[in-house]
Amino acid sequence: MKDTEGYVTADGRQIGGTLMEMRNITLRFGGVVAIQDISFDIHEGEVRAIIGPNGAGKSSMLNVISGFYTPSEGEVWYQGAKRPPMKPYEVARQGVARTFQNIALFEGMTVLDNVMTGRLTHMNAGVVSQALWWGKARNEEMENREKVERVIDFLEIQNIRKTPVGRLPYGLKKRVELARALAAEPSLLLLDEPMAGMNVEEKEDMSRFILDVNDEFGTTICLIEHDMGVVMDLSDRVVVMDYGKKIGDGTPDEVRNNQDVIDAYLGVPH
Amino acid sequence: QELYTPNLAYRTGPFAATGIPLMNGQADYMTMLNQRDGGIGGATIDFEECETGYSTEKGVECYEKTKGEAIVTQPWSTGITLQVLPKTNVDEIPILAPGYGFSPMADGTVFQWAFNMPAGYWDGADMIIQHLEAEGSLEGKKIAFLHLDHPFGKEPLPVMEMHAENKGFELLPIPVGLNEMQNQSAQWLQIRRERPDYVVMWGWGAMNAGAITEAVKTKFPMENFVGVWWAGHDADLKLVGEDGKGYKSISWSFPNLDAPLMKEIKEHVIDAGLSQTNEEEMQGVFYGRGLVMSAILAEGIKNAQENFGTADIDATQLRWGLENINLTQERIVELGMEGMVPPFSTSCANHTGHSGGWMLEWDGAKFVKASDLIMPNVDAYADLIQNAAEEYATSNAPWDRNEECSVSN
Amino acid sequence: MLYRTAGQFKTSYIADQALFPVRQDAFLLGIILIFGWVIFPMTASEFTVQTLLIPILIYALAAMGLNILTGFAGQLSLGTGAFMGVGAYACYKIITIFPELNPVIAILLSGFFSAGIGVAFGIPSLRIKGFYLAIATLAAQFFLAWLFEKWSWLYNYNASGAIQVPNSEAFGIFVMGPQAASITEYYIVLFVVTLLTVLCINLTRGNLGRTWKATRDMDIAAELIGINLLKSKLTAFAVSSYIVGVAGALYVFMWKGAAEPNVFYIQLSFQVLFIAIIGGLGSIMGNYLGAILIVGLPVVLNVVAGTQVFEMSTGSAILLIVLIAVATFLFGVARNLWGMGAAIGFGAVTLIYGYAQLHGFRIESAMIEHINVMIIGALIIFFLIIEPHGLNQLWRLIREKLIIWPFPH
Amino acid sequence: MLDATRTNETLLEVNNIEVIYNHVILVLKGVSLTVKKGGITALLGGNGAGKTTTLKAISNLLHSERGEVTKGSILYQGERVQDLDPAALVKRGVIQVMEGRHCFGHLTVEENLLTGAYTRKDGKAAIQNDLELVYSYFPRLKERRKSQAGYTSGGEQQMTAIGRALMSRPQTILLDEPSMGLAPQLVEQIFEIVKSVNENEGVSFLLAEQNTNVALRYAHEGYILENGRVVMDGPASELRENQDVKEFYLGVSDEGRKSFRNVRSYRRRKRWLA
Amino acid sequence: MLNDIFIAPFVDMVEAPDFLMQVLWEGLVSGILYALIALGFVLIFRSSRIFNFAQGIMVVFAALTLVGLFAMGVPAWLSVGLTLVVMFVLAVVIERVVLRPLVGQPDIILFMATIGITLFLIGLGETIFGGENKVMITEELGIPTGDTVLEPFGGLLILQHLDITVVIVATLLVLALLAFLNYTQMGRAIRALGDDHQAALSVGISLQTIWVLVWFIAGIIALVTGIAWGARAGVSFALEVIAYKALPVLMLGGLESITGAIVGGLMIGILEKLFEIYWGQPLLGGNTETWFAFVLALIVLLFRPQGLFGERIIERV
Ligand SMILES: Nc1ncnc2c1ncn2[C@@H]1O[C@H](COP(=O)(O)OP(=O)(O)OP(=O)(O)O)[C@@H](O)[C@H]1O
Ligand SMILES: Nc1ncnc2c1ncn2[C@@H]1O[C@H](COP(=O)(O)OP(=O)(O)OP(=O)(O)O)[C@@H](O)[C@H]1O
Ligand SMILES: [Mg+2]
Ligand SMILES: [Mg+2]
Repeated sequence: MKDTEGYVTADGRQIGGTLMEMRNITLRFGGVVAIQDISFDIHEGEVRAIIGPNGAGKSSMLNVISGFYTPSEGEVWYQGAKRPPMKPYEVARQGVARTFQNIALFEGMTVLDNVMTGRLTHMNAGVVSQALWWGKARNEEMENREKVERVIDFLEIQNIRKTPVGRLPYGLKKRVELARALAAEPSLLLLDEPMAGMNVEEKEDMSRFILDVNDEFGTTICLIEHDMGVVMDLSDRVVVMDYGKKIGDGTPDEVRNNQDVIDAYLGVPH
Repeated sequence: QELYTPNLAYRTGPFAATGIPLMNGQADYMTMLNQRDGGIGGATIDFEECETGYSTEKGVECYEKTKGEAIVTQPWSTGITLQVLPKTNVDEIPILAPGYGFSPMADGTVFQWAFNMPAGYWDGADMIIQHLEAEGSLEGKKIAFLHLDHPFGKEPLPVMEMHAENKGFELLPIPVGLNEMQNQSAQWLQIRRERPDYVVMWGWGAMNAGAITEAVKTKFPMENFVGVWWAGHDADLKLVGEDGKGYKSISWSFPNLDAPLMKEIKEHVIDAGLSQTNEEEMQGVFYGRGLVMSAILAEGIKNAQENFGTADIDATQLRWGLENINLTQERIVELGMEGMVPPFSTSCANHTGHSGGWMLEWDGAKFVKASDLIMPNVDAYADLIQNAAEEYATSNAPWDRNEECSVSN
Repeated sequence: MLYRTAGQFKTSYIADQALFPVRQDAFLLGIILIFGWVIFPMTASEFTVQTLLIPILIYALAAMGLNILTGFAGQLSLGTGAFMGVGAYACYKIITIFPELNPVIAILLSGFFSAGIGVAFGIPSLRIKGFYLAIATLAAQFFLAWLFEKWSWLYNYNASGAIQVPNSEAFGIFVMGPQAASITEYYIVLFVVTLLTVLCINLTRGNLGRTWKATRDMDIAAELIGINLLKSKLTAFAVSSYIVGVAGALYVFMWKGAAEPNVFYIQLSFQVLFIAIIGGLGSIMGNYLGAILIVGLPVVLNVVAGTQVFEMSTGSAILLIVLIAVATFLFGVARNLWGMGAAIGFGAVTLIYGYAQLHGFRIESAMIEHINVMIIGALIIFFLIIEPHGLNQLWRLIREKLIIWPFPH
Repeated sequence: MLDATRTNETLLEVNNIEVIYNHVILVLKGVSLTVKKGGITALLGGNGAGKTTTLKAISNLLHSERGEVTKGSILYQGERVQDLDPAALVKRGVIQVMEGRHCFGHLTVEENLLTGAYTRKDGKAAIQNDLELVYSYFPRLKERRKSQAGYTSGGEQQMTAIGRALMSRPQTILLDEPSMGLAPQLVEQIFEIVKSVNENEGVSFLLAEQNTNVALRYAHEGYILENGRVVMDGPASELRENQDVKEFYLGVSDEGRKSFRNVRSYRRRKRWLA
Repeated sequence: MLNDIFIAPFVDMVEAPDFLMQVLWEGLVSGILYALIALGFVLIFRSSRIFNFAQGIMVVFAALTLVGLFAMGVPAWLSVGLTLVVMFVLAVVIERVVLRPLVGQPDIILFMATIGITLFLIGLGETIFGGENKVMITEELGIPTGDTVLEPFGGLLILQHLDITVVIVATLLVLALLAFLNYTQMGRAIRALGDDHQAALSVGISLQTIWVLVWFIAGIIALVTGIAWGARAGVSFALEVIAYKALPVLMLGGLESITGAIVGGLMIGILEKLFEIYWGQPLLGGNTETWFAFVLALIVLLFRPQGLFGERIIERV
């Protein structure tokens, strides 16, 4: 790995070494090149943002990281090792959790159950034990339930615990999705437009949660967001993409003043 | 007084087409008795139908529903018969399955509650082979056995196989799946490829019409095509009309339109508006057969009433009645059914009667008798019957037999 | 305020995770259990046990098995009938090979065979989804049904191709076969069904249940959060087929007493699917409600249609009152759904039917059957419309209303 | 071209409606609002306030979600439209762009746009014209015209959905969260398009938005919904100046814009409805 | 054994080419008939994602109505017209009573509802027409019934005129449908509807009109199918089971594709016949037609999960 050194952020937080590195990733769908030869890295403990116009390939990049797409070319390095081609669920088991741009909750289940699914990677009682509701299954259920309740408290969704998610308004769904991802106690958390469709107040709440997660659990966060206020305030470093190419990478200030970025995305300086 | 003799009918489902005329014939005969004579021996007959749609499941349901008061059960399909057979042995109700059911039921010592007179499938198979043999030795010939892939269709196989071995012909069973009844081109292609000398058909419901049309299409010589009695339904042949000329079906019944019975039926039932049948159907083989079936049951009831001196007989008494049917030629004439059924008799050991039958032939518009009475050669497969019955009894142990009855009486 | 939940607090997650967080539900369940285990067996007639209680339980169990697969894991299956068949044939082989084995154990063992076959046919589910997956299960359905016909080893080379339940003893009484008392069979069925229901409830509320539901709701997301889809789907196929197989074994060995291959045709699959859907996909209790409706209703309709008011027993009188209540309810709903016109039409039909009943107008059995088929078809549509999520959801809504009652919201 | 200026004529009037989902979930508890002809009316409010529900109630799309309007009335140009089917409403010139895009995934982008013209009877040429117009608004769509909509990015889908609505030559567009998931300059762009469509074609808009900031900049009138009730309404300019609106919806306090980094360090004021 | 599987059948084929041709022809004709039923399915599926199980019974119902009307003394061609009216009324009623209240429900619920329709129509049909087998009024409709005997390779090949007619009519019908779906505004609306009910509603596509139309077209197809099958095998409720055959055809061809229905139908018709004659009957005891189509479809699906011509399944997050 090239750069395992950490760095210190503007507001004085210590960031760790490289957690994940994308090397020369290219992704094609038939004729469409969604990602073209992009490299960047994510350090342990930082908040990394990916921005860019619509259709730039941001979500696709997240999908590559979480193993949903296999890159046509390029390598993914994770925790110091090259990641072999693997199934998405194996990636998840390595501690990568995510939320989705178009909410992907399990609509038929309650909030509690949805969040509990986040713990699946940590539970392994056998079928018989579960069928009898005895021994390991029961204990495991209770232990994990407690962890989940902590996440639920943390995200302030106690009162909707037993509501089927299908009935929830959009913003709350996003929060439940975050809860599900958090319940997995990931080392890398991927957020695809966590604040889309929220008003300022809700964005504030969401920001608070993201920062708290980052602070309290030291979770590394990689997020995509279109609200520049949020991106600039929250992130430590920003990657900018346009038409599948990387056009900028650096601290919010650097990016903000990058002429390419202004032309392609921001329009006016923010 | 009323005697409850429910009929597990099927006027719905894929076999309805063949079921309806039979059910009508059966019902009309009983209605006629009720109208003309006030029933049998003073007791009216409650011939209620319970609809099964030929489904075994519904059949069992009907059996359970009716068995409380019924003095007889008429299950009306080989599947249902097989299913209720062990139950009747416990519930002690006679099963009357004229011309269908399980052939070993002939052995009354084992199947004390089951009856399938006047002839069983093994009789039928034997009669058909006799008929074919009469046209020339079967040695080295090939007979295709086109059958419904269902217990009913497989029923005659043991006798067919026995004959194949003894007479040196090649037997080629060709099954027709329940879902393929209307689409038999594969079967008929096979027949075309194998070029059998004869096709013997054990078909039912929509299968017969399918087979007959296919036979016409592939230009199979109709005179070499013979069916069991259930494959001789006028409507099926009407589909092809003239082209079906020469097709044959063995039968233990015949619609003698001139018989006095037909006039009585017309007068007391049809004209009185008590029947669901129509003019055309009435002339068919199946309607006539329905009449015969009920006549047999009525005969059994009458026997029991006379023997036990009461009109209000119970199931056990009816069994005696059915075991002592003696339908002589005189009696047949007396019933006004001349030429409609061959004479036969039953005993406690012989529950089938082995009446024999006529070969009917389609003349382009209707079935006509094409042979004298053919009698089955029961001795040839008496052992088969006995063994099969024994085997059944052992695998269903404990099985109550009729200990008082021995094969000789 | 029948369903007042106020004042019931949970102080631990264990308590919250209990089967019935609301006390009234537990109470209700108690009542149902008492009815099932004590009151029904004491009061029901043989007919009721045979045509209502036993089949309802068995069908509910089969539907529950299907529900695990389709309702919980989201994999549509149209092969239930064949998997029931695998269970039944496996049980038959086990019982004939080891006649000494306790029949209940044999039944529980036979499920493992269907589970194995189920898993085999479930493998394509990883690639094939939705209706396309139904094809895989249909392939199982048709292929297995064909195998039941062709592989004579399965039915011990019986001539008829049917399997027959032998009389077997356990604990000194006959527990299966024609000699077994209905009530014994009922208790065995009830025991097995209760046992499997409890296991199912546990499975579906635990980790595995969540895995299934996640797979059902959004398989891509499920995989991305760490669920191994293959494992999730195959466990669902295994558990589901196990239950379905046991239901199949019960179906033949505790209820029908014999079975031909065509019993396990696709019609059976649909029947079970109806129950699961009408009852409510993704619920356990719904299967019982669905079975009561789909299995019970035709029987009840038949009984009512066959009974004239003047010769009515108290039992049918109660039935009639219940039916009137149901009709009133349906009338109300119809008005909501399709407007007054439809409701009046509906009412008129009901009245005519009732009038016909009163005047002893007896409809032909076939007509009753036709009308029954129509009514069932209409009811399926009707229930789907008033509550697409099934009777279970309907019950839940009623319950939710009761909880907040008497406040409207 | 219609008169570009906004009139005082009432186009759409919603009177005190109540909406219940699934027979038990009461979502709107008496919402009233009016949309002026030729105006842009914004419907603001937090998550679950009932904005979408209100729009769906107007366009009669509630039915397929098992929701129903149980009280109140909805008048469009003085005509009661509650019991019409959605298609009839489109014929009268009211079209909704649904939240979450709802493109026809298997149709190409262009086919998607063309379905928008389904109710039109004015001939191929006119439709072709409008297609070009839409492409001129959204050049990106022109590039992707032959791709299946299901595979386009979120933003592209949003453009497709709006373009599709424009294709029906509507009189009124109900726009549900047009800015969601769009890049900032695209948000501006879309609102500019809304504005120009409004001014040039005289189309009235009722838009539900979370992005209060932009919405109030472009709207003439605004309603703020909370918990199924209208808690505040008035001209957009007034709302923009309102203290509460500033704090809760615009994210500015007296000290100017707050940083999202500091969210943890300040406390909120009490809401209207707790 | 290997010889039986891999060599003997082909030797048979070569030795009796006329017979092989007959097998292929029979396969072709039944394939066309399967395809006709599948067409009705496809149309409805496309417009509503409804897996219309009732297509089979609609075939029976249409044929019964036609025959029933004729039996009442209505002239043959007028009966056809009246039957079309009946099918139209049926479409309207189904739309009004069943589909409209179920808009937006999950696929499987609508699938179930069509099974409900199936049961209802079976009951209704039997109540009205009775369960007896009926004869299709083939001659009265002027459909040729004779046959032509060819003698290729010195063998025998029998071609029924009826079958030839069916092949021609089916081809025309398919071409007409393809044109309708691809070149009309309505066709596009039908496809849009299949993707997203809500969105379709929101752009003013009237579900009611389209559904009635589509079900009516399915009704017309059902009538054509009914006449064709009825002329071959008589009209009875047993025909309903042939609808099952349309299922693998659909899966194989792809649920949304007209072309798929045709290709799938022909493939299944021909291959199942070949398999049955050359492998099934000699080696497996026959009757393999009950499952062959399904297993074939399953194998194809393993390689192409959306069927040969189905729309690509969109998987995105
Ligand atoms: N599975 C796929 N098949 C074909 N094309 C795809 C696929 N996934 C993405 N694309 C294409 O790749 C491009 C990038 O899409 P992506 O969803 O990554 O954009 P994005 O940056 O997330 O945009 P937005 O901000 O609008 O969400 C788009 O043009 C999209 O059409
Ligand atoms: N189909 C439904 N069934 C039950 N409840 C629903 C349904 N749709 C919406 N709701 C409920 O109605 C309320 C209002 O939802 P609505 O979607 O109208 O809010 P909104 O203001 O549009 O929110 P957002 O900004 O998140 O889109 C929410 O509490 C939601 O849970
Ligand atoms: Mg994206
Ligand atoms: Mg909304």
